[in-house]
Amino acid sequence: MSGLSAALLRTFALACWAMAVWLLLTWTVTAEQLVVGAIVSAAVAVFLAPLGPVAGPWRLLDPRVARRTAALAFVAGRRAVAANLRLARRIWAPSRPLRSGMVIVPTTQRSPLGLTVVGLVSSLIVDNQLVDVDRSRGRLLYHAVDVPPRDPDQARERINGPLEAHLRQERG
Amino acid sequence: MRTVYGAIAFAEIAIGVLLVVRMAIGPTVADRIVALNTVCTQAALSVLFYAAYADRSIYLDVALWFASFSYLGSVVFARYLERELL
Amino acid sequence: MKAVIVIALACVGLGFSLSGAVGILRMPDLYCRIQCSSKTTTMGALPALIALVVGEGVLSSYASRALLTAFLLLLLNPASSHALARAAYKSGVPMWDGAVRDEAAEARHRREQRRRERRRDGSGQED
Amino acid sequence: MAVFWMMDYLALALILVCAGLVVRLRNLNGAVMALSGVGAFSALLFVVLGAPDDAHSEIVVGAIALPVLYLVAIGKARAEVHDSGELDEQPRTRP
Repeated sequence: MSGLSAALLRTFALACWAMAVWLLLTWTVTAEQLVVGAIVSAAVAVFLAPLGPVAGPWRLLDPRVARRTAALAFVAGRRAVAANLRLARRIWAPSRPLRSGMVIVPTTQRSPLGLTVVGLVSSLIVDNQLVDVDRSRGRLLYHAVDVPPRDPDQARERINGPLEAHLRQERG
Repeated sequence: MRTVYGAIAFAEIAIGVLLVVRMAIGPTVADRIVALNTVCTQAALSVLFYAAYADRSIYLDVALWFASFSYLGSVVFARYLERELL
Repeated sequence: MKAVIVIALACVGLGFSLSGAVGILRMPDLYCRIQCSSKTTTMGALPALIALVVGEGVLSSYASRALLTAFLLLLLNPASSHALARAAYKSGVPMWDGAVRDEAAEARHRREQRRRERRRDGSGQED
Repeated sequence: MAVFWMMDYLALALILVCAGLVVRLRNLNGAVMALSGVGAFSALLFVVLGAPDDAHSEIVVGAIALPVLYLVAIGKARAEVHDSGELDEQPRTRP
């Protein structure tokens, strides 16, 4: 019984996301559009529900989760702007030393969601680009434009530490 | 205001000239894929602004297709580079 | 007033897009070029999209498509550049001569050395 | 109207440059990437000329599907070439 209700909840969460995408795509609020959108998103949700667990949109209503997501977005945005300015200066002035290289950085995340968020967000911050992942040992291989010092803790502090500080609390 | 949109659209796609140069001289295939991916991003932005210039909101869908299919294309080409496509 | 904000934001976006393209032209090796390609996405596309939203109003269909495009670019472009960098690294595209260090190659080298030593020790014990 | 003509000619010039690259590049995979560039720029040209539906199909077919088919064909053509050397040698049979 609980399996059935969990599957229904998962389908409903997917239907909510699909409905949001439908609204953004059509951007017309008439009764026909809403009914067709509901039918289409329900069908999409039924077909996609067996693929895996889904976090519903109501997770963002939880103030703890919302605060941590906002903090993560804020930290990532600030670091992205700073790193962008650094990289732009490095592009326009080629005399600046370009110390690029591959760095192995430890991570505390093990779940697929945590690894994905860390990889995507730290690749958005343009000083470093995720190249490879070792999931079992929790190592990330980065290509960094400005290579951090050889100590793994300092490298982690420079590349993905500030992001994981918010993620770890979210995982509880 | 519409002229501003048109100028922005033209400037976004004029950046593509530099990327075509990289596509011509890129030593490896991966360089060309990078240039192609960036061309698709610039084309998506240019189409968005061109839609605002021409005042036709039907053009906006093409930008979404550019954004999503540049991802698909570069992933498929990357799989080819890894020799896992065949 | 709105036109000024639109022009300012679009100039920021265009400037970063231009510097990303120049970086793709000038950077010495493939991995740095991939970094510049991500850069045009984050700082080049987002201000331009915000400019479109400001110019056309938050509740227009332009704003919804701009939101979807920003979502797609932010979500998919790091993934595609990761796939590209991984494919290039696995198929052996070299870094440039001035690259400082390659810890993955060092780890691979250490592993090879350990295996060779173990094999030598094993053969020595057999004798 | 000026913006229309400028974007028209710029997209046309970029298509021509990419098409020239397809012909001139020695590297086969690089030529396929330039072909994909032709598809992307011609989709942009279709949008400028006012045919977004053609632009959709051009993105899917011209920028992704056709280059991938070319890549598969190039990979298969390269995989099966072997030189048997002597003329009277027994030809190698495929597995």
